[in-house]
Amino acid sequence: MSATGHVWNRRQTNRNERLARASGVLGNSLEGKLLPAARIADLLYAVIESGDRVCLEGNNQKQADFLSKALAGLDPARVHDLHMLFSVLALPEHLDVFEKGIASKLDFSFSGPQAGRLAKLASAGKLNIGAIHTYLELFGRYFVDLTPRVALVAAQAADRHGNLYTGPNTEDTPAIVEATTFSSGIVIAQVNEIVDVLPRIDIPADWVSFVTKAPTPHYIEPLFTRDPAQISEIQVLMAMMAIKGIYAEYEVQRLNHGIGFDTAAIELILPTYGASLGLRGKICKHWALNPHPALIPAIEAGFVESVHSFGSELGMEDYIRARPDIFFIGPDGSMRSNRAFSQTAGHYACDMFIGSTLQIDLQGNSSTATLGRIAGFGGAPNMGADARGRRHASPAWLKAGQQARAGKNAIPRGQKLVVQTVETFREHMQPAFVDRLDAWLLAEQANMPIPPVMIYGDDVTHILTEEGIANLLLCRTEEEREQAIRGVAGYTPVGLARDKRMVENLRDRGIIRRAEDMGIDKRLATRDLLAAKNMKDLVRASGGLYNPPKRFRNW
Amino acid sequence: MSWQLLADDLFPQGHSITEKADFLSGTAQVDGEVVAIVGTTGHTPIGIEIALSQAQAILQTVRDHPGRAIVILVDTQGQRLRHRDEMLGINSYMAHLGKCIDLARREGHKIIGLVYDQALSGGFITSGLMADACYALPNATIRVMGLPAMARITKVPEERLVELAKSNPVFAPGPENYHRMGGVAEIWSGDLAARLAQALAAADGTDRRAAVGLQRGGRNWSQRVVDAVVSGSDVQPL
Amino acid sequence: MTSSYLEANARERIAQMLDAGSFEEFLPPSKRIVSPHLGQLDAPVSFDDGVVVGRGALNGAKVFAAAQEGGFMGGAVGEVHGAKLVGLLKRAVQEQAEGVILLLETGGVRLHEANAGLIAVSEVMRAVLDTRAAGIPVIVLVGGSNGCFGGMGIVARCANAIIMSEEGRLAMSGPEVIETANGVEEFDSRDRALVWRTTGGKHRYLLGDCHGIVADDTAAFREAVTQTLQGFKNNPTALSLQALEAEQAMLEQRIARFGDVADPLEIWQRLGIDKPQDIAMLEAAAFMSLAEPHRVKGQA
Amino acid sequence: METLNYRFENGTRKLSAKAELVGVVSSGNLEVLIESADLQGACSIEIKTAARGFGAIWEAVIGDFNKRWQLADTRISINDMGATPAVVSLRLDQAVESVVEEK
Repeated sequence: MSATGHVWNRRQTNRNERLARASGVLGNSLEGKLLPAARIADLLYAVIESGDRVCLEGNNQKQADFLSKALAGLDPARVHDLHMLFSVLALPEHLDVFEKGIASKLDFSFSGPQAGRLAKLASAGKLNIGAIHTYLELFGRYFVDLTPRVALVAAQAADRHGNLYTGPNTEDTPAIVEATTFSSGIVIAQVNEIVDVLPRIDIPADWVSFVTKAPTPHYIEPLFTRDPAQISEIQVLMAMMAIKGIYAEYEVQRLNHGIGFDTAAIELILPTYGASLGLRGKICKHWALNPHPALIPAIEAGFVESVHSFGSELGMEDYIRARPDIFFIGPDGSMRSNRAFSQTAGHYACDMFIGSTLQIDLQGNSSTATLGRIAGFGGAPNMGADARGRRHASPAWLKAGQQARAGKNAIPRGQKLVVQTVETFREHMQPAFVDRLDAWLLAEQANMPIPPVMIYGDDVTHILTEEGIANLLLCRTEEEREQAIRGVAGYTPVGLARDKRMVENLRDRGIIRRAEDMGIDKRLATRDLLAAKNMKDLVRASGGLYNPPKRFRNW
Repeated sequence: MSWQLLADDLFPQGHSITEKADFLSGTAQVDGEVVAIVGTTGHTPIGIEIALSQAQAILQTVRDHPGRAIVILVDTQGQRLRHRDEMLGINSYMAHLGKCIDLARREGHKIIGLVYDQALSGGFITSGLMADACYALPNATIRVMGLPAMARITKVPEERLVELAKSNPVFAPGPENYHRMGGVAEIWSGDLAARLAQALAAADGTDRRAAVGLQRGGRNWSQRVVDAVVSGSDVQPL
Repeated sequence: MTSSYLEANARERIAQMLDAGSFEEFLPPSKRIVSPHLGQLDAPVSFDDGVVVGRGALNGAKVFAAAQEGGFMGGAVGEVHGAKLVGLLKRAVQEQAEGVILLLETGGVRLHEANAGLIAVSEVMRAVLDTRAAGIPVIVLVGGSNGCFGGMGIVARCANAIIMSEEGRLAMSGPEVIETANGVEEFDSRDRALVWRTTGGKHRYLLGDCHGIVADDTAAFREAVTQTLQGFKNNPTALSLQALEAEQAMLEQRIARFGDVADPLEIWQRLGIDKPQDIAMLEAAAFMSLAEPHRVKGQA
Repeated sequence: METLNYRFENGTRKLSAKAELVGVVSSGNLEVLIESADLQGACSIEIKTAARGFGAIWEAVIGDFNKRWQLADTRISINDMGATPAVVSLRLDQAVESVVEEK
């Protein structure tokens, strides 16, 4: 006890009480930190207190699915009002805890697969959303004001001491465990197997409180696998414009790609179209990227020098292992990913982000929010935002900065290239360009303080559609910016309402560029340009090392 | 309806049909002649075994009893929907049955099909529909898919389908629709034995279903399109 | 233009299969012989009703050919579509073609005109056998992304020979239909590896239901068709009691040998293939030579 | 289904005599049948589309198409299954390129 009489170790004491309850209840069935899966509910009752902040590890890839089910199976009379923290709210059980009254508050980053149900539960008053974050923002808050009391995480394997091996899908585990352990919290890990000797240690045992072997291996979602067979000739044309009109123009060497087919098309024509323009060694050398199978041909063609990953991708394990110069590999030979570091790399160390979206407004704000779905952000806003804290220069960064600042009385500074690539209409003739984002309505509907914008218009530097590229860096007035956007918005109502004279003027000034302005022959935009046209071609390109998940095969 | 009752009506001069695991085979007397009987019962799904049993019976008739007429009795819920059947190539078993019937026809056997209960899609295609002519009893069920299921898949409201089915026989279940389209030669009632005898007398090896469909107004395009392709001319107006 | 058979559409396939410029289409799109039934159900029509039929040359030989368009209603057979196939086969007989080539890609009967489709498929079946009886070989090609299913899977097996790519599938009921009827445990339609080893070209070849596997390449298909047609020169094409008894024996033996097997991999193992799991990744030529000593050889 | 008709007079470019079909009536796609026809120098376009209510967009797409090519005595017939304007424009151009006479 200190001189002032203040107690300074309440959290430690509380942690010890929880651990004592656990050992009391579990007794002999606890072997060190290992407990049988059948006793998981007893453990959770012992170490979780009502009102706790509980971080449940849901990632883009691996899921602590056994612990999710266990938590959702608790009696709300005994455990309630939990405040749940998720990077990715992916499984039905993640929402069951709210529906059953076990949890009541939610902070998260991304909820793609559960977006519809989340919106329903929110409007039914079953949960309060604190905020929707980006990954880095949420991780940051784990160390400030959203520190978990209990973390439920997943790993590939543990040894008998409780050391964890995450395998290539390390993802968010280090960030979550570090925040929890070093604030006197409790960390429970589900693992696929208990072994005598781990291939490597990703999380040391003294950061882990309990380990259990789940009855079935944790679920992994192959989120970044795009079957080249589904890429359209329009997407090939847009990929050609991206490479010739942006990558080559700015000599983009360090970059991040979004998840969609548009960017997969770019990856797949690097070895064909990109090479024909003499761009090998000049563009696309360093990546912050999940190991996209679609990148294999570009890696094999010698375009790529390094890839650091947020998480791994199912089926890429052997290929990654055989390309240790490209990927970040542990001494054991398997990859280590880390979402926090890769997001940092994407934000500060990359010169370009290119990704797709669902809606863009006249200011260039883009959003994936649609009515009745609260989908969150994930990592795109961190990648797709100028890093105002960046201080190192590169040709691409400098050129973008010069274009933005030319003619203004401003000190020299660079800017990140943030490219939105969209077809003017999505499926079912939904226009990608709108006067007002659905995000506004969603904000009203779900009582959000601000509309959920994925990438703010003032961060967007280029908009690429099948009609051409609008370079917003070169626009000098709000009006020019709006007409530049309309000028690539095709036959959407926004595009049809363009001022034709002004758009032609923007084209003369190179602010809007059509395929023909870039010297691109549209007739060459066929699927024949794709270095791999189907999944099997990707396997071939990998020398048989890539092993796609069953659902992506047609052999 | 039970095949035994049917057989009594159909073959008053006697028969020796036996049932083994829903497979029917044997002989019967029609107008003093012996005819071979092959068929199925119990709404059985047509899997690889029963397709092969039927084929075997037909081949045996061709080999051992040249010229003997064959009557195929149809009652099936359709092809068997199992992974094992697909793995072993159920389409080959079905095709084999169809080819055996076709061989019999070319070897001079008259072949009559009779849908006495159910005939659903794939189970029907290589049996009754491969005969010289196929007949049906008035209460028989013939269809590819029921209207509720069709409404779900085509997203056309069921009421609309019911309405359309009144004038167009092309998708709705029922022997009358197949009759109008030429797929069923006649719907039998009354003295079944006499009907069968007439059918056997009339049977020949020419596929006239498209022409009959045109004649009856239930399938107006098929024959005209065939003729146009064969003759290299335009499709003739109705 | 793409060389991939899978990616080409029906018109491109038929153009690349035959001697350049030799194809003459019967009832071409400009005749607008569309389905009279689809409009009634507010469904779109196609000017060729999803099948291209006509006459052309293959290395100078007079052949008749049809190609189903898998993109239009899954290549399904309706009244007009079926009648075009029947007409083609009849005309091939009338003009004494040297062969008929059917490029099939279809889910079977078109639901919107199901009764007409069902009858039409049986008419096509009989017309195929009439063509064979007239001494004209009928060759079926299967290599489109929709495979060859339903009644047309039966029609395919009424032809003299079937040539497939490993991407091609030949079966009766689609995996989704089986899963819907009998559950995901019966057939997991999302397990595409299982779908392909159950219905795909390689399995069909090993079992004796298909007569050649080629790479997914229109030139490879053309070459295989050329060779197959050569093989039928001066050889019988019609059904015979002897051939059907041999097929009966083959199909009986198939059940006896493999009737208790749950997964095609086990069938391949029983056929004497050492590492059946490696079959999936083999390219066409390597697969053909590995399969040769083990496969069942069928013909009827 | 919805049917739309357009006609542009006084075209300048004629087709070679044959008819061509490009594209396929599949989801998000369309077929374009292009034929020469005696239309007193006009180009007529008939569209049957499964996506109702997009007449204004079709009009703009077809208008731009006409400006690009200025076809004379040409009959174009389209069966559409919800193709986007980008795909429509691409198919129309492919159709013309397959039959247009060299200048």
